[in-house]
Amino acid sequence: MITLLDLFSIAAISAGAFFFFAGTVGLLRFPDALTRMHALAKADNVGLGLVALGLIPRAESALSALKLIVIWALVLLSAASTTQLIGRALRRGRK
Amino acid sequence: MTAELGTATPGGYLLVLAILLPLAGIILSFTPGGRNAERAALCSTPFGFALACAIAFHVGQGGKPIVYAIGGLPPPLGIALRADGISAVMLIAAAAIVTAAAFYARTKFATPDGIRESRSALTFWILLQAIWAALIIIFVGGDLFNLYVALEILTFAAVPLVCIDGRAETLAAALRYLLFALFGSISYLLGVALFYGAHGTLDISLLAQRVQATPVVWTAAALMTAGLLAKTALFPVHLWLPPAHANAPAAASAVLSGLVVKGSFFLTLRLWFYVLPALPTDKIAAVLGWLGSAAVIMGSIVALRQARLKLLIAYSTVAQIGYLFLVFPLAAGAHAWSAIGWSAGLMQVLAHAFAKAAMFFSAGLLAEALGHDQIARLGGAARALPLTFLSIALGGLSLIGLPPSGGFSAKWLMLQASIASGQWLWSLPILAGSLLAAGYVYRILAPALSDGEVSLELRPKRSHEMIALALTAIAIALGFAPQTFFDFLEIGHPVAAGPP
Amino acid sequence: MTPSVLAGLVGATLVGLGLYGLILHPHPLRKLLAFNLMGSGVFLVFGIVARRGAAAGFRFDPVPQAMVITGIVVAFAASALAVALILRLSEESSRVTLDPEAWTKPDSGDAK
Amino acid sequence: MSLLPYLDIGLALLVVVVAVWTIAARDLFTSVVGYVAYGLLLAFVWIRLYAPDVALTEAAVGGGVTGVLLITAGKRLGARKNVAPEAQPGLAFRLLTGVLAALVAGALGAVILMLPDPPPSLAPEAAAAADGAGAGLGNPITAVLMSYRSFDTMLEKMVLILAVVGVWSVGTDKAWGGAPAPFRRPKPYAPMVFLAQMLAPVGVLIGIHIFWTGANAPGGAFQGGALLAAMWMVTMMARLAEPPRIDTQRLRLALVAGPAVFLIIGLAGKVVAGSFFAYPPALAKPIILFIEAFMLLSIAAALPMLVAGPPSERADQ
Repeated sequence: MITLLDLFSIAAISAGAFFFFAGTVGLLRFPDALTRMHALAKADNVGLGLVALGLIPRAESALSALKLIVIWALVLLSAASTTQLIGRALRRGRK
Repeated sequence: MTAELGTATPGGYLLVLAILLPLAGIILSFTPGGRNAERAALCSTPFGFALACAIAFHVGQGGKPIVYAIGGLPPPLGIALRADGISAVMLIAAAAIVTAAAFYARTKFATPDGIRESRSALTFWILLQAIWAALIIIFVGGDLFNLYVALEILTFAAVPLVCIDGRAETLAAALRYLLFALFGSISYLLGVALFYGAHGTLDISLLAQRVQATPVVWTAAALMTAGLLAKTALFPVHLWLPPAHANAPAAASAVLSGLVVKGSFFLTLRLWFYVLPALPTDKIAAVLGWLGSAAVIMGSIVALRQARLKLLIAYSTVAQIGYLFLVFPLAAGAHAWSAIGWSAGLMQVLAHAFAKAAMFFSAGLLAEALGHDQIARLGGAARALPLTFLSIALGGLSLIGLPPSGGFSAKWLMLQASIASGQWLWSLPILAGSLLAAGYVYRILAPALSDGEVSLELRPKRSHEMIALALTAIAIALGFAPQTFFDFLEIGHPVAAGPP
Repeated sequence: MTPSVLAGLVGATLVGLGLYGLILHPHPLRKLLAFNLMGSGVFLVFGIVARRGAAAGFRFDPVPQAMVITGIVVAFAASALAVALILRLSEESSRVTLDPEAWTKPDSGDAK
Repeated sequence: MSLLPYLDIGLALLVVVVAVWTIAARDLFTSVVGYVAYGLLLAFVWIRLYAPDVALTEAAVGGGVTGVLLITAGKRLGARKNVAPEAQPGLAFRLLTGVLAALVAGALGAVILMLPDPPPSLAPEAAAAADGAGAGLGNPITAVLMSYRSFDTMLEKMVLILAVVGVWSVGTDKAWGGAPAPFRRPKPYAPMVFLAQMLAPVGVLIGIHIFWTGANAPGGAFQGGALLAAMWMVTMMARLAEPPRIDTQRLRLALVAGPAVFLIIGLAGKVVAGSFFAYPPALAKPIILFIEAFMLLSIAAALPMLVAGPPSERADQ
């Protein structure tokens, strides 16, 4: 018995998985480190966000739903910071 | 599951106290820091010696091992501590040598005036207590994983002592030692995992009842033995030992050579004689015996070729460790001669511990007095430093195995066991090792006794010479050990207690 | 093939790989990495022992798992000590090597 | 029919491939990076073995903190460039080692398949004891660590102190008492500062949460302490905090707090509960949480000090 919420979950998680896939293709196909990082960070942020969104209706309690959101926020934060740091390391390396 | 019968025997609580005393010493050394480290070590070692004697008293009085289940929880879920005859004797030996090392090191590792705390002093005193604590756990531990943690404490305490003076040479020696020791620990731990997977317990006495000769048990035993051999520096995995022991400060060398390698050897004994007495171990015992024989010959020959006194003594440790492993073929099974082999092995452990500690102490005094430890330049040194050389000569006597000494008793008993058991082949390395040892001891004494002028940079303290001499006196006195002493060593020994 | 058997085989492979690297790599930091690899293989063996011991309503035997936690912390402490030694050795000397021959100076008998 | 077995096989292959890469990589730094990735993958394996406590520890200590340690070391060694490429061992030696390693791995694999069935287990004993001495701890691993095998746990905390002493002792005499070198030499960098400011409060909260729930759910002092340690390290990397001088009493107290409290309560157990390291059943849970709180502090202090290395003469400049 598939409810509307299930459909929503399937759609959101599938969309998230697509973004991950696109990000991975980008990682493999883009020519240099900066563009690869761009593909990875952007796609992963959106992809993980969609997966988390899809899982929220399936969470057991409000607290676990909140945890999902916190996880996404933490990944956003770390992805943003690490891409900055790696980018700077790259720029210094080129000079 | 409250306290069942048998969770603690009279005097069992002493085992916990004996372990907690040096641990408390470490904590008190570290937290206020500074000179407290030295004070804590010097105060706790005599107390520890008294505790070890009390434990021996209880073991001897009851005539059976004393046991303490920590937290009142008996194995398999809890951890038990057990002290039998050999534990009690080793506890006393360890306490005596650590106490001697502590008082010997007072001048070299005193915190200099005017500063609150110095690197080498704080490190030395904390690590000395840590070595001692680890050894106590190794001697009384009854649980294989608990013993793993103790082995790691021993590693973490021994390695930084090697490079305490910070020269590149000693750092490299310490790093090699660390890598060998880590390999040893992880290999041991893998064996522990397999033992647990096969029998659901790590308690030594429970395992002894449950083990059977299955491939899992053989693999576990092989892995643990390989790890322990790397830590004991048995030939051919001995290469880390000479640079590490020869470059450490004398007080540390004495403890490393006299005691630390005996810790992992003790666990090898525990493994084969206490966990696996039910297994047919003839072939393994023969392999260990061959490796030991090779160590005796190789170690002695390389010792003969050393130019530096401390390196010579360190290679002699490699050789003397070889003798220890002859105990496996000579004490196997439940024959009349097994008990002789067993006594011989333990006597060798004790005699070497005291003699070698004294020799390293003396070599340290010598190096400080002369400013070098080149054997070729020792001419006339014996006349200038008679007491120091008396210790070296008497220690050497025990290493060679000349009567009367502990070393003589050990080697004599080994010969007896090898002939009584019909394994006369083992008497060859024993005799060859003695001849070679006579050679390298002569190499030290001959130039020192010859004529020559030496200039002393520093006259060694009389108290330091007396500490070394006292330890050699014990090594000699072991040669007069009465039969009751050997009976005491048999307390709790499974082969003696049960059927073959 | 159950996950625990699979993990056990992975553990055995890791022990072999680690042993190979530990013996063969000349650089001490590479040796340390190999040691850690070997260590994690050993911990996996504990892990499958724990998983197989599922009983009495537990999905695992807690005792080996607790041992792994202790083991991981100890292995980390060992790595830290080794790294400190390697870095100091590289400061003190122009060569980071464990080759005993490199340190044998036959005529330096001076006690320091 | 489920996908899970295939995922398991894929994960296993991935772990082995990354491990081979770590060993086979030509370059030191590549190998270090491979090892860090390997540590994170291993956490998934632990989840599949129903070992969330171990997975948390592996991710935090095995992958995380060890990763920082090794990457820092690899970078410093790489910068010094004095790691002369040594003569590679000869082919015969390589082959021999390979055969030896393969033999060990093969024997071990075979023996693992031979482990007895039904497997022995202490789970029933632990379940039975959980009503008594385990005393109300919902997480059996915490019960093992803090009650049945508390002696091991206390000794392991002593190992951490000794490791700190060992790491410090590798420094120079002149530097003794000073602070370890800062985590990053250059000036603070804005994104790092931003990360530390955002992450540290959340991380500390999560760390304390993991410690607190550890009595009943996966987690505990180890995992919580490792997280707190990581947050302190992030703060130090952003230069929002500097490594403390090693002779400060506050640091020393924090380092010994865990084992010291453990030791005192263990001694008191003889008087209060009749046996060393026993707890009175009614009070077991609060006492265990009390000890764990101090252990949390000690771990959070010890791990960053181990990564920071010995005191440095340049730290004060």
